[in-house]
This record gives sequence, structure tokens and C-alpha cells, in this order.
Amino acid sequence: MKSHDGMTLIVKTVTRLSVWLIILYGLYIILHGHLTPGGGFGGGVVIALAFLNVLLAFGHKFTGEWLKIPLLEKLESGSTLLFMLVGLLGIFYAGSFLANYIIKGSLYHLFSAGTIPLLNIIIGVKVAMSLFLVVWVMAAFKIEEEEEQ
Amino acid sequence: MTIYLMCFILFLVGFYGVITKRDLVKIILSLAIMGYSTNLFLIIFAYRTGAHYPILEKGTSVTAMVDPLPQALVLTSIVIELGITALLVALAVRLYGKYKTFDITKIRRLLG
Amino acid sequence: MKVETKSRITVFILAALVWFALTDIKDFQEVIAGLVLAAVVTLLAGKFFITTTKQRGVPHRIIAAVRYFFNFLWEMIKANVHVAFIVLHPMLPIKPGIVKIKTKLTKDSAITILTNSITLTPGTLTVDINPDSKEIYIHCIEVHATTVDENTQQIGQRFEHILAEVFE
Amino acid sequence: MPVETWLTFVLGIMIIGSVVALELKDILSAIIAIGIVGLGVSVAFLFLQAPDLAIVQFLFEIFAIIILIKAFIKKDYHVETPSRINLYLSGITVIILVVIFIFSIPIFKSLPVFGEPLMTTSQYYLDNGAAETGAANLVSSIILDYRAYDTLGEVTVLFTAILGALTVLRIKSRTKMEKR
Repeated sequence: MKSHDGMTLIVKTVTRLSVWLIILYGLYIILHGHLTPGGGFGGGVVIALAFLNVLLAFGHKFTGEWLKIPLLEKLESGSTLLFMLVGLLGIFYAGSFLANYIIKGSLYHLFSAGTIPLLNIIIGVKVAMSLFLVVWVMAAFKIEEEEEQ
Repeated sequence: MTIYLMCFILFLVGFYGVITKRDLVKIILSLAIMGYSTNLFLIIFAYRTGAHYPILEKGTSVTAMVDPLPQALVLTSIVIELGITALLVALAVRLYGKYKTFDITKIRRLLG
Repeated sequence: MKVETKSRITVFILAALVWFALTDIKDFQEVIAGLVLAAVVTLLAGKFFITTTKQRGVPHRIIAAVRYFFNFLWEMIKANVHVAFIVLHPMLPIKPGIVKIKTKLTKDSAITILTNSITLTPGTLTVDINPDSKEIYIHCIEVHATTVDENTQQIGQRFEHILAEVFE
Repeated sequence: MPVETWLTFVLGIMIIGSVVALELKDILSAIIAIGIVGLGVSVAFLFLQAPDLAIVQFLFEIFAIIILIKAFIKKDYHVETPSRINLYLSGITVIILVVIFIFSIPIFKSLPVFGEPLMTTSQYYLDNGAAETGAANLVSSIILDYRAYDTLGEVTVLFTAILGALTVLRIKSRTKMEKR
């Protein structure tokens, strides 16, 4: 078995059964960033680690079919643009760049704090995609090197 | 005072590694150490004795809280550090692919 | 029903339940967000959860799983006492070695549980697995038999017949 | 026990870990030793009442270790023994660094004492943050509301760094192009 074909059956089975839980936990951390410790940065890394788990367990080819890498690249660049768009909308609605223009809501509730959860989600997507893509490209580079030898 | 100085020692260890090591991997690791010590120093500087973490909780009212501003700055700094580490690792892997060594003196010699 | 649809529905229900356990269920905002996020997780990673069809019904499998749990506990106590006896014995009568056993289980999850159970019981440790020929290599603290069949009888059969009822 | 004692302990472990990481010959051991330093920073953040940072530091440390191991572990890595001139140079560097350390002690004495920060701007954030932004987590309200412009810059820097890494890894070298 080649090294980039993934690991043994046991690792594959456990990954298969647990990957949804890790992704859900990452989303929980992102969405509750304005209420509890965490936020876009931490949750993004959790999601990236879930994808990385699949990449390490199942190998390069399977993950490529599952995740649609070109879409991830577009999400990665698009989220930066989206961040700026949310900021620019602040100029129209509240008078300054990145102003908090959505209704604040009441404290300690999920839908509160205006643009903060929105920006948290954008940052989470950005961090998750970019960190996963680095490892992805690194793995692809390694496979290319091995094929040449 | 002792804690500030120990943090500075950690920074100097990283600095020593950047100056004297000839190995690309060790240089990347020393840069990471310098980053850790800087982050830790900022947070140590912001600590207030007996204070609460800066997150409000339902049903409790806390008056004294830790300084949240350095925490926000360090949060972004950690992320940037990881990005820079990834960039450096990519460069090191590329250089290894071309010159088959991690030794920077040899790489310099090969460049001519 | 197709296997993939079934898997996605299971993941959706499980994700919603986990979300309600993590948050306050009385808050309707959390409930809405939980349902949306469960849908997102289902779309993203829903198709891995179940990959094969099982013959028996769910209640029978749950009863078998409970039976398996107690059986596993009993085997674990026996193995613990055995290993403690070996360790405390002044002569230290160990006879370590790696043995090969064959399994009749076909499902991936069943093999995973079997190998993990073998690893968790003291004295035996799963080293490697060959998924094509269904062979498991095990490191034992005390090797009794030399043939594959005898080893299968001693190590694998303890768990295998109940696991077959749970997963096949 | 006071926080200072714990922090001194954690920092001592981190200093030992960093020296070990720089001096070990084996690459895997060096990367694991850098893990000691990073996780020590995470623990120190917890002692300093910064749970946000502890989570983020912990996760990013794990990711950094995975990247480093995945990139460097299979290379045939061997360190040559340093020549005598290099040993002399390291000795001189250590002496210079010790001198710098001794001369920097007065600077650290002039800083505020540990546990009593100035907090001129941030007191405003603490008093009005929850009312003005509606977020219970004040760190999050600062990075995404009061200082969101900083975060935009940070996202741009991350974007550029990752783009650089992707470009460096994806570009085909000249010799490979000629072969094909």
C-alpha cells in the first residue's frame, strides 16, 4: 500500500463515524463566538482539522472527490471580499466603514451583537479553507515528488 | 519582574537560534519561539491581579476584568504567525527539492 | 431506501440531538440555528456514516449491543486478573509472541470494534490488519497455540458471535 | 498559590523545551519539543485569564505541528557536526546575548509591576462594550467591532501568506518543465 492511499481500516472507520461531530463542534464554536470563548479563528481551525483528518485517513484522491477543491479556493478568496462588503455596507447604513449596523438584539442571546456573528462566520470560513488548502497542496506536492522518483 | 525577565530569556533563546543555526528547520522553529514569547509578554503585561476574564456571564456582575485589548491583538498575531510558518515551510520544502539540503551555508554556496 | 439517504437522515437527527445537548433548548433561536447547522453538517459529511445495509432490526441490535457490553466487561475482568497474576508471579511466566487470527466478520465497523476490544483487554494488542483476507495480527503476552484456528478460537471467538448479531 | 509561581514554573519548562528543541539532532524530537513550548503558552494564557487565546493557541499549535511533521518527516535529514569556528561563534553569541540581558534589566524595572496594568483605553471598552455592541464576549467585540479594521488587515495578511505558500508549492521548476 502506498503512503498516500490512507491508513488502515480501523482509522478509516473511526474517521468515518466521527467527522460529522467534529464539524458540528467547529460550527458551534464559530456561532457562539460572541457569547463564549472561541470565535471564527478557533472554530475555523477545528473545521480545517476535521478535513485534515479525512485527508490523512482516506488519502488524497478520496478527499479531492469529496470536497471539490476549486470551490474551496473560490470560498477562500471570496470570504475576504465578503468581509470588505460587510464593511462597505456599514458606510451606507451607519456612516462609517465596518460600523455595526444590524439591530443589536438582547445580550446573551444567539442572534445578537449585529455584524459580529456574521464576521465571525466569514473569518471561520476563511481560516478553515486557507489552512486546509495549505496542507492539501503540500500533500499534492509530496505525491508529485514521489512519482518522479 | 521575574516573569518579564523569564519571558525575555525565552525571546533571547529564539534569537540565539536565528543567529547561530545553519539549519532551515531550526531557524523556522526559533522564529516560532520568538513569536510565542512576544505574545506571552503582551498578555502578561495586561494581567490584573484577582481579575476576571473579559467575558460577561448571565446572572453575575463582575467589576474587575483583565485588559481585553492586548488579548484582541494577540489573537490576530497568533493567526498571522501560523500563516508565516506555513509560508516558511513551503519555501523550505521548495529549497529542499532544488538543492537537496536544509543547510543555508550550502544553499548559499550552490547559488554561486 | 437507499443507503446514502438513510445515512444522511441518521446524521441529521444525531447532529440536532448533539446541538440540543450543547445549548439551551428553551431558546427558540438556538433551536433554529441547530436545525440549520444540522442540515449543513448533513450536506457536508452525511454520506459517510452508514455505508452498508444490516439484516436485523434496530431493537434486536440494541439488545445485542448491551449484551456485548456486559460480555466485554466480563472478558476484561478475566484478562485483568490473569495479567495481574502473571505480573505478581515471582517467576514471571510470560511467553510473548505475535499470532495471526482469522475473522468471519465482514462489516468495517464490526472489525473495528473487534480489534479495539482485543486491544483494550490486557495482554493482547492488535498490531496490524489485512482487510482483504480478513486477517488480524495480534501481539500476545502469553501464546498458547501455534495454529491459526486455535488462536482464533481463543482470542477472536469470545467477541465475534455477539458482534455478528450487532452489525451483520 | 499565586499566579506568579505557576507562571514561573510554566515559563521554566518552556525555556528548557525551547533549548532542547534547538539543540536536538533528531527532527521529530525537535518538533515535539516545540510543541512543549506552544502548549506551555496555552497553559499560561489560561492562568492569565485569557480563555479565548488559550483555545486558539492550542488549536493553532496542533495545526503547526501537523504541518511541520508532514513537511519535514520523510526527508533524509542529517545535521553535520559544527566546525570549531562555528562553536566559537556560538560562544561569542551567547556572551553577547547575556550582556544584552544584563543591560536590559533596568528597562524591565521601569515597566509597571506585574498585576497592575495601566488600562487607559481599555477601561472604556470594559465599561461600555456590552451596551454598545451587544456581545457578551468583550474580546470578540473588540476584534470585530471597535477594531474590525485591524482584523481586516489581519485577514489580508493571512490571505497573502497562504497565497504565497500555495504559489511557492504549485509553481513548476524550470528543470521539470524542460523535461516535459
